[in-house]
Amino acid sequence: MITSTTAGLTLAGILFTLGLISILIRRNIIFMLVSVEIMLNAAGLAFVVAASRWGQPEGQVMFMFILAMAAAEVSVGLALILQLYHQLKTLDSDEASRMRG
Amino acid sequence: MQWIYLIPALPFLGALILVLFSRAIGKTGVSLIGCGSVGIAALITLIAGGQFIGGGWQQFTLPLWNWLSIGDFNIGITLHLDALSLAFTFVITFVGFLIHLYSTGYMADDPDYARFFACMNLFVGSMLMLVLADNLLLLYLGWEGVGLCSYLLIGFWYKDPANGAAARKAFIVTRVGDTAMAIALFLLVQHTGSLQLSTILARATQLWAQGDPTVTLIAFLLLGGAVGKSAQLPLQTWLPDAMAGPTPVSALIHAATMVTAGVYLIARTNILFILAPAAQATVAIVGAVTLILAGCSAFVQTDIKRVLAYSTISQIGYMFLALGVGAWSAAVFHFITHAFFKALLFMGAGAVIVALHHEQDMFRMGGLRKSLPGVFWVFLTGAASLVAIPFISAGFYSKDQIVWLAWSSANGNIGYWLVAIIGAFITAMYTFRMVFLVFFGEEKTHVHHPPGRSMMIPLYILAVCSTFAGFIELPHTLGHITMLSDLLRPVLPSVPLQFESTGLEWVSQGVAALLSFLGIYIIWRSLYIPFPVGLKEFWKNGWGFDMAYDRIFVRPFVLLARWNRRDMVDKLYTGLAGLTRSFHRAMSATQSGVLRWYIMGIVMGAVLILSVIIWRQYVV
Amino acid sequence: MGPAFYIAAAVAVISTLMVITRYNIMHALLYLIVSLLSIAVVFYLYGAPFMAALEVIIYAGAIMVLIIFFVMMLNLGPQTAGEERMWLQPRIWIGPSILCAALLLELGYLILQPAHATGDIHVVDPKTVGKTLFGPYILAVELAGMLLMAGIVGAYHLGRQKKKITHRFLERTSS
Amino acid sequence: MILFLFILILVAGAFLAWLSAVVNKELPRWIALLVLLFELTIAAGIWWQLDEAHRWSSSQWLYTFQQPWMPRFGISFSLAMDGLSLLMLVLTFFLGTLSVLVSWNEIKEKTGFFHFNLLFVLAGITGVFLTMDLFLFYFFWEVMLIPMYFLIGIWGHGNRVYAAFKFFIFTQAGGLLMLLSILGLYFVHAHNAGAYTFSYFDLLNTPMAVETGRWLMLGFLVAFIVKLPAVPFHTWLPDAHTEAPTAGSVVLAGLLLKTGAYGILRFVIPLFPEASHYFAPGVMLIGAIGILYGGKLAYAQTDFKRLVAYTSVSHMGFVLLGAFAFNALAYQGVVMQMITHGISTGALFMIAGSLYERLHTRELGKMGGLWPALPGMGVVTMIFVMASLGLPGLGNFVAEFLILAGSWQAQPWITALATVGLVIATIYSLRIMQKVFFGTSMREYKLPDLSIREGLMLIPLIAAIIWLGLYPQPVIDAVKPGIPLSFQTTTHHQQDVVIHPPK
Repeated sequence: MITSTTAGLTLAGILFTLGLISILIRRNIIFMLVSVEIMLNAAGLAFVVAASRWGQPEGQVMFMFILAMAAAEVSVGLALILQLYHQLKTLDSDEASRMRG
Repeated sequence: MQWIYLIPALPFLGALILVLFSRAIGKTGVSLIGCGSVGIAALITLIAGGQFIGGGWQQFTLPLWNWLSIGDFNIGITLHLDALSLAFTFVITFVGFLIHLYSTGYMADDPDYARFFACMNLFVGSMLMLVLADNLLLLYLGWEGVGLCSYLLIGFWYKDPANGAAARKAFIVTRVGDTAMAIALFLLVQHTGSLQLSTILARATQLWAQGDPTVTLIAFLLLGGAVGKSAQLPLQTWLPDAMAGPTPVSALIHAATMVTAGVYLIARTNILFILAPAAQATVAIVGAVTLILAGCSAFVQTDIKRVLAYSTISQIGYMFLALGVGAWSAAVFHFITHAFFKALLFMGAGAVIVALHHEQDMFRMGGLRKSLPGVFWVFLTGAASLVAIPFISAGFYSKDQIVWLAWSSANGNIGYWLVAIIGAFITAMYTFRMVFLVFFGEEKTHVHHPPGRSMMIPLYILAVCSTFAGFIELPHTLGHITMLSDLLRPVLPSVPLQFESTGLEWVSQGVAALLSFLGIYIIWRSLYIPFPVGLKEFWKNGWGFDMAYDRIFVRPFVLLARWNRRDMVDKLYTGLAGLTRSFHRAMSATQSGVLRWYIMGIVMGAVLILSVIIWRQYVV
Repeated sequence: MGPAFYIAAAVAVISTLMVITRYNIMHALLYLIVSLLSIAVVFYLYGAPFMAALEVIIYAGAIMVLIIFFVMMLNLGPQTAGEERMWLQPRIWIGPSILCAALLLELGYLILQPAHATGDIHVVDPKTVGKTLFGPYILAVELAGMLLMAGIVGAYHLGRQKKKITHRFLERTSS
Repeated sequence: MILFLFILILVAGAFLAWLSAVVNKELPRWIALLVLLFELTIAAGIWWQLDEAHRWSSSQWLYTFQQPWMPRFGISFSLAMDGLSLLMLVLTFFLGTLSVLVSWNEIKEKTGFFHFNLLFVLAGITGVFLTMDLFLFYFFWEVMLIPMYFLIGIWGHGNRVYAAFKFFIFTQAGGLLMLLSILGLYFVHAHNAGAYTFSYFDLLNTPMAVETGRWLMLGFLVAFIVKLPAVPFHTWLPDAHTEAPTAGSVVLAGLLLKTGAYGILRFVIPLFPEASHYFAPGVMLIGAIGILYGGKLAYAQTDFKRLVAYTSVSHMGFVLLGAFAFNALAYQGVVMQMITHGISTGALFMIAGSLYERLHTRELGKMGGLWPALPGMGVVTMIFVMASLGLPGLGNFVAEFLILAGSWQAQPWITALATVGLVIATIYSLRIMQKVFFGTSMREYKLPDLSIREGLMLIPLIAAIIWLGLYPQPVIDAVKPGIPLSFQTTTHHQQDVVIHPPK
């Protein structure tokens, strides 16, 4: 059952899960951003594996879009973190929460 | 005869004028209209009665207008005059007029003079409607109308909450009986398709055999209405409390007229009761039991008006006994004489009460024979009639007819006779206990203002009536005059007798008279009969009926009402709203702003969805 | 799959594990670069050399460097690592880890269904990718361009150091 | 066309009243009063000439009006009037006129918007009573809801917003169930008869499965029962009545509740005869329970308006009892009850409003001994209290008697239960008199007795209630042609009045 496709997808799944765990357990915003990067990368991996499974270019195209998005996201995200850090003097995401349900 | 509609219309008109223009016409005007309307009605009744009897009419029906007409169900505002309603109309207007006249003196100082006469006039009008009604629905209108007036007049002095309570009690208790009567009306509509008395009575004999369950049920329900209005067992409790009203009210409503409406109802629907022997026997038993119970209670009262109230219950018990044994005209006869002498007694008591500045306790009276001789003599006449002193009192003739027929009629038996005789004995005791307490002995309270002329004239007239009214119907043993029963024959069937014996009738009358005298003698010897105190208290409180009803009905109802004031059903909806709100709170609690919880939610959702997919696609 | 894949995969997983367990953010970022590089190898093995190159250049090269510079700019010292250590208690991470493990299990179960049995690797050369990208997906490319533009503008706007921009509400709480 | 004008004039009057407030704050009152008096005159005029109208109109319908509205869906602007609708219209305009009068001094703010809402509610009610298209019916049903919500929510007393919401949610929930049923009926009819139509006349004899009919009927029934209201859906009523301004209470008690009763008579029973018969005993039982439960709760209340509100629950139980007895007596009784209850309860609410104006309280515990100060109002109150306990000679008695006599023939035991309600009615009604007018007063009141305006309001009501009690025949005759044929099953013998000649 372990074919190249399933192996690649499994790897993507593992990486994705690891990213997920990280984002769940971290309070530092930078770490959360990094975790998002891990997860995005894992998703990209899944696309690439799928592209190679079908021999179609769409998967890789999608990876490129993810890449572009990740770049934009990181730049905006880092700017936001910078602001946050300037205002709160901390990187704790829970500190940033002003909502009380 | 076409203008008999004026008989009820005049009092109604009087009431309307008194309500609307009482300020404009002044006190004299109020007296004039209040008494005048009833007086003219009495006059018209006399003329109409003369024409009716002289013209040999059996009945006269006057349709005024159509009340309800739905398909085949027609009810008109229609007046119906026959011998029975004529007798009642006469008593109502005549005694009513005298009591109105008396009231002008009795109520002279009351600030609500006009309201009093308005209610009294309304009462007379409703009562006349009751007895002149051609159908049961119109009768019911009068029936409830008199109930309303009774309520208004018992609670006339509204400032005291006790009076209000007594008034409400009277209305509500009679209303319980009325409800039974209403159901009887529904049954009659269902089975005969009509409420017109002549139609019902004509159709009843075709529809039902003797003892048919339906007609028995109807008769029982009508009896329920009758016992409510006539203060018979088990709905008698309201009448003693009703004495909270002004004395003329007690005389008119709670002695002479309204409380006998039950008698009228049963006499009017006699055919139904004849068809239902069980119900008729119950009427007799109710009457018999009531007359003894009320007599005992009357014996131990201290309030003069309460004595008379229990006495009234007891006397109506006699009438019910008469109805129960089928002595229809005897009941009507006793109604007439009772109306005279009991109104007389009440108004005499009222004169005493006013003279003593609203003192009602008999033990604080005494020795009034000298200071109020006129009142004493008329009161004595009334008492004699109530006790049925032989030959010279009207009560003798009417009561002894009942006593005798309780035994000799086809439905009667010696047991009824015994009860009636014992009742006569008790009557003598309590009546003369009252007379002796009030008029003999030492004077305990000083007389303030002796009654004026307007109060005394009606008393004299009634004294004459309660002496001589008995001569319209004399027993076999004494001349055998049957004016009243002849008049009533077309309406009320004559009594079927199980035996006829002049000798035994003599014995019956003799025993009754002897027992009466014996009772007077005993009470003359000693005013205090050594009964156990507990028994006296028990009797005084009306055999515990009030307490029992209070425990069984009133308190649970009030408790239930108080307990559920906020309406439990609403809890259902507020509960639903509360549930929604708490759900909403739970949901908004998740909107906490803690980012990781949101992600956690996403993950949980993902796990859940994937589980479902796996479950649906691969496992099952 | 050949051993190259397994080695690369193992490196990727281990280095990612290291990323998520490090207290020091610099270390974590360096491990992440390792992870990204190993994934670039995996890309290559899956017949996507161009993607592998992009992974190295853009991800490991540009994005990571950006973050590293950022961290350096903020000058996060040892106290940040200490905070991390304090925050990363087992009672914090054990629940999410179990949950994510469950998710992984389910994913794995779905991936390993027999329906996916065929597994040859088809090489898709960059030319095809380029043709597709500027063929049917031209609109998406434009959109991606706009997204990047927005990113640049946004980053510039947000990252600008204004004189006194503290919100009065925050000011009060901090003082 | 005249039917359309009834609604149009009200709507136009509503907008005019709103706009005229800009000119003068008193102007809206006069506009509303004139509009309603005009409509009342027309409606009463039609009633007056009813015999003539019936002569040249062979069916039960006096007037009809039909315009296609959305023909694609089978929706038309279809109005029709028979005796029942006519009586309801007369009642609507009568009580509407009085509710303008009653708020003459009470409403001082936003008079324009108030009268706009009042007239709009009345327009909605008029529409409900006239419309013969189920879609249009639902439309008007909702139209009367929203202005009422404003009337309670803006001009009400203390807890008004809560009351307004409760009122809105209850009736809206019921209304949505009715909408479901209307749509259900629409599609069932389309399926079985092949035509998409909302027309009442077309839907009348829709063939449908027994089960379907029962479910659809329940949807209608719930909406009407909530509005009526019957136990256990009555809890919105006390709150709404208590918090509403006097005019709002009058319109609510006098008219809005009647739309529920009207709906049952007009839609539930004719549309679903089989289901109605099937559910009749249960519904009658609910009615009887409502009579007793409402009465008991009325007795327990300490707030005058709340007490009167619960008496409405009790009295509307009679409507439910009578409507499902399926005979002419009960049907006539139900119509009578609708009218007389509107009059008597409306009057009691007006009295409560007048007392509130004088004493600034509705608590019965704070009243007492008012008779010397307010004898005129005492007499008036006495009359309506007696009406509410069903004293013969007043309209309510005729209604209750007919209902009970009719329902006795259908369900004796349930009717016997309901008859006990007469005793409870006595208990709570007398309590009103005792608590308000009798007893001793806590302080010496120097209060003005009935003003001319109040006299103008109350005297017509007294006249009406006595007239209906002694000569209800015009009402009965007006309703008669509309009674379903299956109801007229009284098979009793003809009777005649005989004047016996002298011997």
